[in-house]
Amino acid sequence: MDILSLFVIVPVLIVLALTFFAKDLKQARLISVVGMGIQFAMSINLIFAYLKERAVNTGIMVFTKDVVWYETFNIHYSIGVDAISVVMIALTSVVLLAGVFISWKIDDLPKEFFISLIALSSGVFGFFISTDLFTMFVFYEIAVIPMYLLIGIWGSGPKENSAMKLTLMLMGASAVLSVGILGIYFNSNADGGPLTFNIFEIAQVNIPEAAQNIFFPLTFIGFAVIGALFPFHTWSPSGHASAPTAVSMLHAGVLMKLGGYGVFRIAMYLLPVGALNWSDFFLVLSAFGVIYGAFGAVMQKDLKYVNAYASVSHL
Amino acid sequence: MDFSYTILIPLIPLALFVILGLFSKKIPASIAGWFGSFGLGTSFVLSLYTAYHYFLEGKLNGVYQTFIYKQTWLVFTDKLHIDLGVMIDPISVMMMVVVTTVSFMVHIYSRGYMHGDDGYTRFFAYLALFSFSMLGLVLATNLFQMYIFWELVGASSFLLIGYYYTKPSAVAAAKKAFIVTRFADLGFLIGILLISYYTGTFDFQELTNPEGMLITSWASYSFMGLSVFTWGLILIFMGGVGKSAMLPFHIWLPDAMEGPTPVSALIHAATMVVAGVYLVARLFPAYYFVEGGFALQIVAYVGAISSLVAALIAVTQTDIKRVLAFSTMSQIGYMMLALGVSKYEGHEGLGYMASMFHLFTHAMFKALLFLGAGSVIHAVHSNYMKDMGSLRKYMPITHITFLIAALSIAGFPGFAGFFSKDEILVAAFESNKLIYYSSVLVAGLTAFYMFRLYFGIFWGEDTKYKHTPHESPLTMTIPLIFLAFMSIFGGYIPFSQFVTADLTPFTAHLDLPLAAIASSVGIIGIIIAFIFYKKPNELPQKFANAFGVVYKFIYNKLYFDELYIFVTKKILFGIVAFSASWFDKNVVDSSMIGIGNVTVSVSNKIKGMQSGKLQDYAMSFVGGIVVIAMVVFYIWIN
Amino acid sequence: MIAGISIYEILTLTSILFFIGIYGFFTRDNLITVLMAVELILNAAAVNFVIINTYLYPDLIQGAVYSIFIIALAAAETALAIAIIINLYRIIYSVEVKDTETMKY
Amino acid sequence: MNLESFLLMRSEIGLLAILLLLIIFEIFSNKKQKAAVIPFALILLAINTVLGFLPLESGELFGGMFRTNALLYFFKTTLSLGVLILLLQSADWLKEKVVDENKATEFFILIISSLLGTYFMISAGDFLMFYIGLELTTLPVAALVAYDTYKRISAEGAVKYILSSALASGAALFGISLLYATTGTIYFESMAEILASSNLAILGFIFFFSGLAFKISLAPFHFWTADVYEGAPINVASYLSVISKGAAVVILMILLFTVFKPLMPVWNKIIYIVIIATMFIGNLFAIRQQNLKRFLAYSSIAQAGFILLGLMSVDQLGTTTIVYFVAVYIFSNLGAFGVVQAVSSASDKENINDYEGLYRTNPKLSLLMMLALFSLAGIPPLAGFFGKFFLYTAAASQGYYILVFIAVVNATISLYYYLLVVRAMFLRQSDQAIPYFKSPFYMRLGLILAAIGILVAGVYSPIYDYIFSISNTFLN
Repeated sequence: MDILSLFVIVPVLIVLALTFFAKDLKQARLISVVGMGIQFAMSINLIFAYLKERAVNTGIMVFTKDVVWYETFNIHYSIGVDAISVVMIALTSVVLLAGVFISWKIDDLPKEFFISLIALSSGVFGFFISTDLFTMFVFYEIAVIPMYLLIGIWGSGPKENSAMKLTLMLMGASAVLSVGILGIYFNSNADGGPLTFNIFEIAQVNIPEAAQNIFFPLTFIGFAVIGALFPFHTWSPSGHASAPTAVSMLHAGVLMKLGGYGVFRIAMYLLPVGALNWSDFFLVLSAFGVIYGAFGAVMQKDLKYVNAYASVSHL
Repeated sequence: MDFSYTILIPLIPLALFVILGLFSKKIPASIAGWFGSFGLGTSFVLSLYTAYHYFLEGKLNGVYQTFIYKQTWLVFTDKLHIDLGVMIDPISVMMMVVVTTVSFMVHIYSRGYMHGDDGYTRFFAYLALFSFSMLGLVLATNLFQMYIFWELVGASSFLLIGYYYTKPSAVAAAKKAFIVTRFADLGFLIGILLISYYTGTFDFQELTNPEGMLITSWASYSFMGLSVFTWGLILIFMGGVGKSAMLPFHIWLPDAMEGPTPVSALIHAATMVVAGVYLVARLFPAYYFVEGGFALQIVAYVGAISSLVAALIAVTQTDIKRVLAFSTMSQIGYMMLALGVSKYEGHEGLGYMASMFHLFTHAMFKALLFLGAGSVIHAVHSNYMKDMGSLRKYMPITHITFLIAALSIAGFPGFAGFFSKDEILVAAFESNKLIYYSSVLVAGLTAFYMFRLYFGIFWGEDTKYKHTPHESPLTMTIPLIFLAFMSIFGGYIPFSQFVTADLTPFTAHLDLPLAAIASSVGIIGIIIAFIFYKKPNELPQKFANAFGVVYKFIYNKLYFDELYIFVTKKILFGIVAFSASWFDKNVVDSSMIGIGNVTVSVSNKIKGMQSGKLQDYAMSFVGGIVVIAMVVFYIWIN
Repeated sequence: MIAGISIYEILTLTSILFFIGIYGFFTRDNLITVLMAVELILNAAAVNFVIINTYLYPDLIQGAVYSIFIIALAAAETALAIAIIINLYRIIYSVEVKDTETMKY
Repeated sequence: MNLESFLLMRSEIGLLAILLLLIIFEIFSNKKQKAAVIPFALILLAINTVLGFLPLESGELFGGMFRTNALLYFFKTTLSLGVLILLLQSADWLKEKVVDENKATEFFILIISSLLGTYFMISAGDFLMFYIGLELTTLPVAALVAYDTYKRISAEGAVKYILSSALASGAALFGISLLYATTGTIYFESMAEILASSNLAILGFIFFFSGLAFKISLAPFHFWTADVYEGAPINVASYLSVISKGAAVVILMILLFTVFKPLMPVWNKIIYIVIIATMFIGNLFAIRQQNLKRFLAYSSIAQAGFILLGLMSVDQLGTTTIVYFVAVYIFSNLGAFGVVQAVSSASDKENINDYEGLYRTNPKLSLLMMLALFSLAGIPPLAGFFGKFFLYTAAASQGYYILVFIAVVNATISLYYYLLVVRAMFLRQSDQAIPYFKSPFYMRLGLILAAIGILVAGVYSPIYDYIFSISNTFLN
């Protein structure tokens, strides 16, 4: 078993263990803590392994692995990490571990809480290790749904509405994103190669400008919603307010970064021309979002886009 | 020379955090305390060794060298990349020593102070996390790494301040601290982005190289008459203002005293709050050289005003920890202004040296004051001066050490604070008379309020205690004694031989006339306090009455909190945010919800289609055929 | 083949039959008469098959066979429909269309 | 033609044999033995289903009236598996409520004949066989809708169903007669060669299409669906929504891709509009339903809209995605209906707000319901996600991005109402929550099979690859 797939497999195993063996709060959190501890140790190990591997491997991604999944669509379970993903993985495992501790004394349906939390984590980890658009998208969606239960069951205040709003907006975004992904996929043969979902193969392809102009905003918005970009941020305040602490943490710490990561890794990396053509529009939008969000002082995310855009437009 | 072992210094607390955090329920409290103290002790010893090693051998041709061990991490472009690593230069070594010393002392102290507290292990885990973040900040090689640890420090201090999470005021304070500093950090982040964008680097070495291209060649982009780089520096300074609790972002500091006292000692006296000073010192050449040091002047004035205002407020407070909090703010203002008035080369850079020197001594005596205050609070279970008095009889060690610290902070000749303060005053005198006068005034005020505190606690009338106060256990008094030692003798370290702006040692002399003025002002303050508070009498009240409105104004901290609440609640929330949130609610959000509502209402409107009537269904069936046929034949085919 | 009558006339007739059936379906109040209207529709289709077979493709008998099956299946359908309607009648003592509207929206 | 070639009809013959055995059983068993019909029928059908996994050659019978190939055969086996699960889920209901009335055998006979009808329908090589199959599918189900002979809504639903479906088949027949007029043949193969885009042919197609669209319950031919589902016993509604709909979709696909290929420019646009209308209507109505059967009826209408997305790509991709999605959809919907059935037979409750707090009393059922609903909504890693995503892919492969966009918007709307049920089960707590009950053996087996289908069919890619490898057989 390779070092990266374990990041997805271990949470799944923990979820199974929780489902079948956990009888009460104590056992549930014991299993979760041990599992997340392993996960954390693995991520530390990954950092070192990465540094070691980086020294000898000059590819964009290391620890790559590629298993054909759906042959007809050329969908692969292909994984790999670079520095950004390693850091994100480490961050996620820290936040999750902390999340388990913070939820130490959860009294209502503890087992289910940990199951949802860890199911969520498998999605997040999977997202960060994927180098295949489809696989990435699958993991992305896996990460969204447990959120509904986490906020809806263990949240506070108007939790049902916040949970519903959050889930619908995020899933709506991912729906838009799926159109973008399909657009990229069906243009990935623009240079005569086969259709592919592999990010790095697509990056080699010169996708026609017209297509880029259409699919960039779709992809961008798809990720921007989870990154809470103005004006798609409205799920965020209510979601944060209602979420239990662990989820809030995970949200601010990790999930919103999914959006930024996605924007970099997919939208701007694969559709550079589209990004350039749309940069003014989204730049204005982001800038507006900054001013707008400054009142809530939560919009630091958008600034990264500003910088990102600035660098893109200067490239 | 190889300093790569210094990486262990932050990593040991990290390991501690992981272990303590992971097994917080399994590790018995006593072991956790020993374990944490031992780990930090190791870091402490290591950093002392580093300091020894560095200051002894780190020079080349009389100039301190900078050693960098880093790993490239995120690559944006060839030039613009973020590294992780450690940077060894005089100020980072000095800070490392300060942080590990105080942290080690606090660890030992907490074993007594937090004894029997629920969540003892958790506390030590948080302490370790904080130490790790602070050390990471100190050792950062570039702005971005610094920012990361900066935020981590913020987060871990949030955890520590809110440690008593069952207490609403503690939670509120933690939130306030977090939000205020985060708001300031927004400026920091924008500043980083601006600077990195225009210079293409995050690296401290490149940013601060005075001969480098960077500093001189950026003036071309300007905005509102100032170069973009100046703006960047000002924005970065804004982050420092937030963390160091300078005006106008100081409002979180007094409230943050809700945390356990050792935490206040660690965070709010010696380490986190000086991060802002450290940040400016770190980027000092940039501040100094860019556009004639415009940004640096801002630093100077912010520092001076903060120190004066804080000292005034401290005079009136009755909660001993709040007095100390304002005192901290005032002293950090000192450091800021010292940096602000400093120049770069040789003896000209006295202010820089003085600032760092004061940072060092202040860390010692302020930690001592906090720990002493903690010891007192531990004994009488109250934060308020009215509940204290005559404690000298019950707590001799605390009494003596507290006195030493008070003398030190008051600048009494011979104590550590005297030397560092003197250097600051000299630097101010040489460059800006206005600031100098205000600083002298602050020195007097400092002496006054410190001794007001001292007399109020240890002399004064003998309050009737429910339980007779008793001296704290050994584990709490040992750190007190150690820090008292440092508060006396820390001043005799020849700092100018070690820490200077241009990395070249020089010799600083005591400027006797100025020192005399300063210490006499201090002594006058002490005497006034003696008259007022040695024995309970009517004088303070009379004075307070005489000043009336002014007193009330100061007592209420110049109504800063109220001003903030007014500005935030009434103006920001009431007008700007209200309209923004109105827009948010009614336009943005409701367009999102509106999509949902429209869907639901459409759904309700069209329910009549499903009338339950068989023949209506048949009609729609046939109608469907007809419509399709019509569309096909009349629209698509022709 | 009927002398003097072309396929168009018969197809017109069956079309009219078809739409009478549909009209009947729309307007009758009684379930049984609605069922009769359905029969008209089916018969229109059946007649269509026979006529088209006879006039256009007389050499094959596909259409004629088809119409026989239509008749058979229509009978089965009618029988079942009647059974269901009778069952309904046993419950609500009515075979009016308007009495079958309890489920809606 | 020799007798061995009848082996091509193996699955049909198997079903016929089951029918005969059941009739014999019914005749010769006494009252006490009647209850044994349930395991008896189930075992027989299980055997038939398992036999379906043996490979079968493709070929034709009766001069091309009946044809079979790997894809059809696979699909038949899938349907058989679906019916098996469905019968497992209804076994206990039959045992408790029906056996005393001596009607259990009837139920099996009717369901299995209807299944036989679907077999003939999808294997049809000409319009006559198709028509017979269609009617054989419809009529037994109409009788089954009225199975609760003493329930008013049941009778009402049956009346609506039989009369509307008669109207629909009348329209379809009329359409076929017009097509016959233009081509002179009722055989699919020869018609595909002759058919040209004439006005009469298009008119015939529209009539024919409406008849089939009725079965799939596409807007605006869908109105019967909700009423009939609500009136019918739950398992019959389930049958209607999965088996009969699935078969109709597949035959529609086969006809559109082969016989009506010359009319593609026309039907493409018709389907385009119908997809949009169906998805919106299904979703908009589903949002405000309280009765779960009605809710699932509208949800299945919306799902039908999604299925048709595959039709937009007139190639192997479209075929594969449709067959795959229908298979996945069968499992998901059976899961959902199975839970409704289980809860209903334990407590007679069918409304969404009756489900409040269900998770706290019956966690496993709620979990399965959630899985099934999320699969329908298209949430990974459940099978429905893959099914839906591939349908989008099929439509996008021909550049119908706007259509895909509309579809994903609808998927989001659909998630909303699926979440309403999840909300009731998981988020709410109620004093009147349905108390804990343990489902009987057959029910559990049926639910577990559905759950396995939901969980495995997506992630385990060989299923899709297998369908892809066989789906070129009829396009050739």
